Amino acid sequence: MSVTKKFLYVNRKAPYGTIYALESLEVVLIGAAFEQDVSLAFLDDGVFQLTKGQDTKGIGVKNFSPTFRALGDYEVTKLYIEQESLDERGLTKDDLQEIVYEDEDDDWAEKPSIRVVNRAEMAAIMADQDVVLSF
Amino acid sequence: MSVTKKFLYVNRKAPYGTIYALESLEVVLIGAAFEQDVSLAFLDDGVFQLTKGQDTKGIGVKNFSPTFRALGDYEVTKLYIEQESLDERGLTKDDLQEIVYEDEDDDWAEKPSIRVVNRAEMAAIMADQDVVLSF
Amino acid sequence: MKIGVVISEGPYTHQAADSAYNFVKSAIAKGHEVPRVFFYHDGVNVSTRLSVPPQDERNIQINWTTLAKEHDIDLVVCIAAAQRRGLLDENEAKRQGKDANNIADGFRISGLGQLIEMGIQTDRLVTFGD
Amino acid sequence: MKIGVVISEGPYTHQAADSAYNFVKSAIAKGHEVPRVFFYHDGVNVSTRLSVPPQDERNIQINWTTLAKEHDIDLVVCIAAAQRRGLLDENEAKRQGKDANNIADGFRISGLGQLIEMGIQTDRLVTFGD
Amino acid sequence: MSTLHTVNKSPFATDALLSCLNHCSDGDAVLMIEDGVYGALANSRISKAVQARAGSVTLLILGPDAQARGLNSDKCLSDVGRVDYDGFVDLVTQHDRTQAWL
Amino acid sequence: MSTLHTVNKSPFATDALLSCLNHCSDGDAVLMIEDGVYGALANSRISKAVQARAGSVTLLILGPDAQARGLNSDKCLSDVGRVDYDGFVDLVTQHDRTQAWL
Repeated sequence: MSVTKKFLYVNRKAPYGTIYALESLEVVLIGAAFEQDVSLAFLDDGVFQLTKGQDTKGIGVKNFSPTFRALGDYEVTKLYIEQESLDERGLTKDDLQEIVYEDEDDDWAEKPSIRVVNRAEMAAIMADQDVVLSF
Repeated sequence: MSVTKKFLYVNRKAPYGTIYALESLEVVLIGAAFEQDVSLAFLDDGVFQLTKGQDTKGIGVKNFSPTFRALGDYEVTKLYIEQESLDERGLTKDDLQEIVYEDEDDDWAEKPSIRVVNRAEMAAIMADQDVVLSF
Repeated sequence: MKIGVVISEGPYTHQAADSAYNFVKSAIAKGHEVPRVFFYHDGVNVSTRLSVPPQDERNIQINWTTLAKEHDIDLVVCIAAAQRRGLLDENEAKRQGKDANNIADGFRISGLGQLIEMGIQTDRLVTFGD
Repeated sequence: MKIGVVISEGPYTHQAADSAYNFVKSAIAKGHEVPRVFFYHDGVNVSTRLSVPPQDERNIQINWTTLAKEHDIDLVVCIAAAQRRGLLDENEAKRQGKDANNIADGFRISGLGQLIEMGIQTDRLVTFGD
Repeated sequence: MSTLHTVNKSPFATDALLSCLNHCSDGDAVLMIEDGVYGALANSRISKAVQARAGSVTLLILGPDAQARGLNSDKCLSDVGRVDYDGFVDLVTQHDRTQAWL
Repeated sequence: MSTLHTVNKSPFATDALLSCLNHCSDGDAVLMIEDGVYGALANSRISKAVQARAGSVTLLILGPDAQARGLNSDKCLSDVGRVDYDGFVDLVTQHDRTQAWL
């Protein structure tokens, strides 16, 4: 029996102050091998995980933000970011790093993995899952 | 050299969900032996530590709220509670347990340890300390 | 139903491991199956056998070990999270050249794949964390 | 000046132990004295010698042990908090009938009185926590 | 298809409950556990935001957690129900998925 | 006599920064560290509350923590200064006490 379930990883916490963002990413990378239908949600402080220009040399902690750009290679291509969460933090999509994947169904065209959605859309995405893992 | 310092224990967290309230109380009890000038501040969710009627049988965790009533025996007699924090939570002083001490300078008269103060008074208390320990 | 459980915070510090314990006991008493509990983040700290809580407090590790034995629950401790935080079984200690180990009876160390597998194979997944 | 430091959260999970490390290095480099660092709450977990962080990450326990040796810092782990969480030195393990211990070189287990004493004897006290 | 949401943080300390209420769908249930039970307090800073969802979402607190914190029914919004651990289990099985707001 | 306050939590996630700003005294300094540095963001939900204290309280963020999070100066309120760990140490010694808002 081969089951494909919809997995949603919900990211609501900022990076570096706590380990949740990093350990969430570790689950996503391992989980990719299971060939499920994977989505990532970034809302509230979770949107801070994707900001560009992160440089952790001054705090002695590993910078894991480049790893998000590798997600496409693992066929993790749906990163939903909530517009209202950006707005409340004075951020725009331009403050986020660019993350792309190559679409094998479209002659390997490069497409954006980051999909900015509004709150109602985010709620609908959450309501459409089989398994929700929260970090 | 005998130094007496003003120690303030700042309690801003609710009991049971996390251990901070209990482990704060453990410091206060040990600290009492050092004969410093001790005050406790309860603000924000810290006011929940002092509510009456706590009964933890249903969650299998130890109820430590009676320990607050023993503080007077350790000569810890200044428990400052912030009025605004109570208001925001729909609480009044009547929702808190009664905590008293016997005043040795006043013929062992029983006096209340709980002193409800407003935010400005709380700020002034904080600004008047030598050592502030936060929980 | 098959219910999978994730515990992602440490014992005593957060209530997560206590809440999960009460939940799992009720689920089993009501006839559901809890095939696996997965310990992640600081949740891995539940598995240490070196904990010595005060005598008038519950012993969270022993509670879990006992419940797991009675009801055949697979207690899985995430290896990556455990290594960072200093939780090792005998094999891991040898492999890492460490002179001691601290994982309690009834817990086993394994990979994050066990979490995903639990999500696939159970009907519901409930997370207790911070 | 004499600066006392409290660390009240666990390593890797929270940044507290890293921030405190950077702060103490700067304080010492600027000529101040840090006579003691007190580990409380989950901060006691910093003291385990069984931690195996990924090779490309910092080793928080070794950082502290090294800094303490270089600058004669008294690293005190609260005994009550440590017992709950399964951190034991050789003596404690014997006393509690445990078959292993896990406290690293450079850390010592002692009572909460050491925290109060640090508050009395230092000019400033800085807390890193959750 | 509906979701059981769990919230375990005090709504006065963190944004978890408000974010949950902003994202749950009509017909969902929100169960407040651990320090989350304070979300049921009447006449509080956040009680209006909680009540505003009472019509479309089932609001509940875990009784044993409320009792531990001295939260009697007379302190709580009448819109918020109370379940024990058995009720918690039933909620999990009655909804299609559980989402924790940590 | 003045106090150095430290805040290490995101002001969007917890109430620590707002409570600190509500309790600090004129002449105090508030140093935002770790996830607290997000309190310096301009045009955010909380930036007005931060700016309102800028006249009476010295507002600062820890530079290395801001840099780790990609928080460049052009994203931040001009009322908020920046120090490194050496500056953090100086702030501790220049004020009579340090209070952590955890």
